[in-house]
Amino acid sequence: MISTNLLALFYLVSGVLFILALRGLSSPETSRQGNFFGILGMLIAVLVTFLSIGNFSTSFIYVILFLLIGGGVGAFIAFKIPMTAMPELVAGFHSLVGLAAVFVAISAFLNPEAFNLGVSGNIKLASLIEMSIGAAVGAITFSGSIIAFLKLRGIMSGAPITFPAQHILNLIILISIIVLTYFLCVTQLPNLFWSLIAISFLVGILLIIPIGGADMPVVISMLNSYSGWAAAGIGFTLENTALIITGALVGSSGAILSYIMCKGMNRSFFSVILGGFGGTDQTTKSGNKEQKPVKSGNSDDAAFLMKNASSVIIVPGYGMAVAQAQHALREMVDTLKKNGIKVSYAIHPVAGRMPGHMNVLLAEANVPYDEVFELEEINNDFANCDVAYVIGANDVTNPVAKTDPQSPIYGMPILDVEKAKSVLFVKRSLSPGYAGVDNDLFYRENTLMLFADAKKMTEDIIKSF
Amino acid sequence: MISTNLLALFYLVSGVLFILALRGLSSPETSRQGNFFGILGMLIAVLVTFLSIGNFSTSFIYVILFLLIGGGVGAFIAFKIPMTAMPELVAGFHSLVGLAAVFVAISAFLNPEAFNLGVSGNIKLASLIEMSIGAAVGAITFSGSIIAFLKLRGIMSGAPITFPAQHILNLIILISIIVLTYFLCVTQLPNLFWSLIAISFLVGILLIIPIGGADMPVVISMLNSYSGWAAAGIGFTLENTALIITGALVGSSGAILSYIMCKGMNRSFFSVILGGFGGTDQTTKSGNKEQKPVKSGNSDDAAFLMKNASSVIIVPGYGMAVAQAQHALREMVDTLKKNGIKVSYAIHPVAGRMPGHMNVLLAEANVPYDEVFELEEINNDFANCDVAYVIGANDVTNPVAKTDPQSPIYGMPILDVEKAKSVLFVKRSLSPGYAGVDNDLFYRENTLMLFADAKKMTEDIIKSF
Amino acid sequence: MEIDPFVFRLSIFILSIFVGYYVVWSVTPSLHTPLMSVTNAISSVIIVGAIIAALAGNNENIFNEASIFGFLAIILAAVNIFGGFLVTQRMLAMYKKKKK
Amino acid sequence: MEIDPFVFRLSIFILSIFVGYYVVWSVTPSLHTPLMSVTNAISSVIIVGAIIAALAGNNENIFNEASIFGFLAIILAAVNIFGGFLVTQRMLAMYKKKKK
Ligand SMILES: NC(=O)c1ccc[n+]([C@@H]2O[C@H](COP(=O)([O-])OP(=O)(O)OC[C@H]3O[C@@H](n4cnc5c(N)ncnc54)[C@H](OP(=O)(O)O)[C@@H]3O)[C@@H](O)[C@H]2O)c1
Ligand SMILES: NC(=O)c1ccc[n+]([C@@H]2O[C@H](COP(=O)([O-])OP(=O)(O)OC[C@H]3O[C@@H](n4cnc5c(N)ncnc54)[C@H](OP(=O)(O)O)[C@@H]3O)[C@@H](O)[C@H]2O)c1
Repeated sequence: MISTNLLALFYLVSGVLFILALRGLSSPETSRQGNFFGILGMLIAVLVTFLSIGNFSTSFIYVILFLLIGGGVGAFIAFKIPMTAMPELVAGFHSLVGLAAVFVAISAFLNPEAFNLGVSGNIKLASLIEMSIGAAVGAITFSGSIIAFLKLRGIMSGAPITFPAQHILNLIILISIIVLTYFLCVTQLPNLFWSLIAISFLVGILLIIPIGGADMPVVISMLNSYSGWAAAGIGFTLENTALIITGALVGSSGAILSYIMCKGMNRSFFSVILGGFGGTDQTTKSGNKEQKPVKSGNSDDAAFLMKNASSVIIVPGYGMAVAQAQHALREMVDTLKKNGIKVSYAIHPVAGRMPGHMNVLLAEANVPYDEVFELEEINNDFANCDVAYVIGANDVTNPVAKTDPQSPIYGMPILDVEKAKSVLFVKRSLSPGYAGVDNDLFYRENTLMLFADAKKMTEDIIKSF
Repeated sequence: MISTNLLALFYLVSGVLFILALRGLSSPETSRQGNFFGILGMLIAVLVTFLSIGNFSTSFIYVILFLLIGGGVGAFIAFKIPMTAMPELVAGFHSLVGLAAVFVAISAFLNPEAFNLGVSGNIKLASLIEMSIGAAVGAITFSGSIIAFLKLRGIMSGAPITFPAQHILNLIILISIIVLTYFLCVTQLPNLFWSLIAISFLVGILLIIPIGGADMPVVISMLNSYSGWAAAGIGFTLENTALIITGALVGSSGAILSYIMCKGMNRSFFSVILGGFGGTDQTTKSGNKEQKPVKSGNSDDAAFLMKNASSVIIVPGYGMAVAQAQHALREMVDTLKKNGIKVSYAIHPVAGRMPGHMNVLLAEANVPYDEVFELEEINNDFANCDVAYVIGANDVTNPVAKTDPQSPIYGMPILDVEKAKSVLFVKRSLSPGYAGVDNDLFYRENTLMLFADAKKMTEDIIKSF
Repeated sequence: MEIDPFVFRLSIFILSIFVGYYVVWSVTPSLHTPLMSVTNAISSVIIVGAIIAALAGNNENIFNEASIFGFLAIILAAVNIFGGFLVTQRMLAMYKKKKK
Repeated sequence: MEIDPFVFRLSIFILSIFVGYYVVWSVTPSLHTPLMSVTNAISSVIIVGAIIAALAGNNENIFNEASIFGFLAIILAAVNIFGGFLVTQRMLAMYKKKKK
């Protein structure tokens, strides 16, 4: 057994360790230590919870058992998952947190005595409200993340599913949630609680299906933020400092990451928070420009250009992730370096489909992180470089973002590959990227298109060298 | 009257407003709004304290009266003080906070009932300890800041005052403080409390007199940090959230500023925290180099050089503050600009005698802050500039910091004025600066020494233009 | 006379939001993906509630109506904890400096 | 059973240190002098204690042994509050952008 004060102190310690875990991520050197702090914080939180209950009965064995089962599944997934599947993984894990929050809220509703929240049928009002919020947001997070997962995994079509009166339906549901919560607080009827959860599940689905598959990363981050606030809410119910601190951390983290993504894509933060966006995939404005002449080449041409270059900048994008070309790319760069060519990587803040996506893939391929540069660090270097090797990237290089105020990506900062002496574009066709905007660069004098799968082309270039 | 919970909430609000006050200082644009938040926070804290007592008796009139007297004095000082006297002002204000903390602790000791800390002679142990710490640190802050103030103001000699067995004496005093506190907690005798405060005053004096006058800024910042922790301690005694938050803010702020100063001067943080440093003023290693040839000139030479320049970088230092040359300097720059010359200002992190010293003086002279650059921002530009006008700066330009590992300033980042086509040095003699190290630049080919008072010389240059 | 603990928790919450804001902004962009997975892992500290719920049953009836949800929540949270921290570890282990 | 308020205050203190650390590091170096004067001003929130001390006296004896220290502390803190905020205001008013 452990005193309430000591327990609270330990929860504070694990909250602080979680802060240190995120703090560690401020640089790759300290990040592993940070992750260790996070694990330590979790360990402390779980251990002191055991001690605080002190009821080491048969149930305890089951707790350990289920912990190990879940842990085993988690560990298995963590070791098996390919790096390219990180967006889905995060979405999937996310839905689990949401569902766990719902379960905890249900359990607290059914057995409030265990949590010191009053007795069944007469739960403290504040706790009941916190609990309802926790359950509702948890349920929304769950079903929303499931949809996001299905869309990202390709099990469900990425196309936005819209139907008439969508917004009116959402409004009606929102009102009914508030009414339900009100009556729940007054009557404490279990059926109202169940209905609340059921409707929240529905809301999660309805909010996410109209959003296009490619917008899912923003959605995930947003749900992440929501779930943080829900966790904090449950932290208030359980009077647990670790949960309150964590909730705020996760809430901020999700909000900031979605802000960064929105800024990188030049979308308004509010349109994201309110939901119901997407459909950009349909606005593909291609077709009318296809007739313009395009210079295209093969791996020999590319190898020739690079052989004569003294500096090359690699610009990876979503296509590299799709083609899993990162390892081939690293090998190509090794070859270039052996030939005395200076090579660096330029990463746009929203290259790929999730923040830091490209960095993780390059790291997987053993690219040292001090060869990888952010937009602001490297953008001036394009003017002095001989070849920009754009592999599966498109939108993040599109100069229209600077020139055409009508364009959906207008105002987004871009990588100035156009300033390089020659630009090599590896992609499979002339079709546009995520934003559905045609890229003027394809038709420029100093551009050579390399139509192929990113991995295949890169491997061919190595052979041609 | 106001409920305890509401009171606690309001103190939280003022704590948050104080955080926002510091947050505002992250850029000049938001800084005024930040200061407003700070004032608001203070107003709320004072008002709710009044309301919480609710005893609007005759004493209340005196409270208002004394508040206005103090406020009037403060406002008077704030409006009259010249910007060059900021270091002394901060030291002086600082001593007041320290003394106020001592008085509050004394009052709480004499009348613990008013603060809910038990009854006289039987004060709660935790409160007594917190109170003693608050009083002791407050007293140290008071007497230490007074010494710092006297040294900075020139009322007391800036030379470090040392005497034998200094460190042993300090050790004995430290032990006696701990013993005193222990017996105070056991017996609660008022005389022990008084002795504790008296000894702490002594410690403040003894800690600071051995430190050279020029090191006072680090000392002030350090005392600032100490006083923050003391405020937090009293916050625990008074169970006041606003004080706890503020204490932590002030504590961090002082610690970080002294860290920045130490790093800028390449001194170890620990040698500062432990005290007893200084005496660098004595190690003036001049004399043996005086014989080297020096090119010196007058205002006409300087004006000629600048007229033919296309870009000039101004490097202000402590001498500019001493000479109050900032207004003349701005006028000179206006003249240069009228002649189509590009001018910018380069500020070293420890130029002058306190952090941000130069920036405040330049701002006073109406220099727009977007013409003023930090070391990292501008250091590469010296290579492309025609004239570096070094006005009253010395150490911050001394290349010995890069070349001689024996030098006391070795490792400190410096402004690369040596890379400019010509360097103009405005100072009164060849004597070294704060660090007491001779400056090799004075004897270089492309250096022209302008021996004069900084203000006088600058005005003369304007006339010669 | 005593301050309601809720006020303290609110203070902790508000200060944590400030900390969260700053600490997340200071995360380097190249580690944003590990950030997503590690926040996922730490948000599973909700397992604390799951454990309390699961152990609230009595010995005769380990799996009662309420505790069964606790056990389910334990499994879900455990997947996240182990999965989240391990996958983060795996990612972070890949970030290497240039060998010289 | 109830948590000691001290534990909460400790949490608040520790979180505030984190906030202080980040908020001060994010202050631009050119505003370090105003930072020093404004921290000085806000640390005078100790006036809260001074007011309590001063008003603790009774009507017959306004200036008793304890309250007199409270009144003195009020004067000192008030000098700092007004002085600190006003001098900061004065300095900040001088930071101007280039007129274009
Ligand atoms: N990073 C984030 O956090 C985030 C989040 C949400 C949205 N976004 C958005 O995602 C976009 C990212 O820009 P981006 O330049 O990286 O990608 P992009 O603009 O979406 O372009 C990717 C390109 O890769 C090509 N590609 C696809 N599969 C390929 C393969 N197997 N081999 C070779 N090429 C292949 C595609 O062209 P082909 O079909 O012709 O091959 C496509 O044009 C931005 O618009 C951004 O706003 C990013
Ligand atoms: N900024 C901070 O926070 C801080 C804090 C503590 C210590 N410090 C230390 O202070 C130093 C600052 O460097 P600095 O380059 O600004 O100053 P410095 O190295 O101390 O040099 C100042 C120079 O100004 C000249 N001077 C003095 N009065 C003058 C007048 N009326 N007219 C013209 N020149 C005059 C002096 O030479 P003459 O006597 O020949 O005229 C002196 O060499 C560094 O060593 C730093 O470590 C700074």
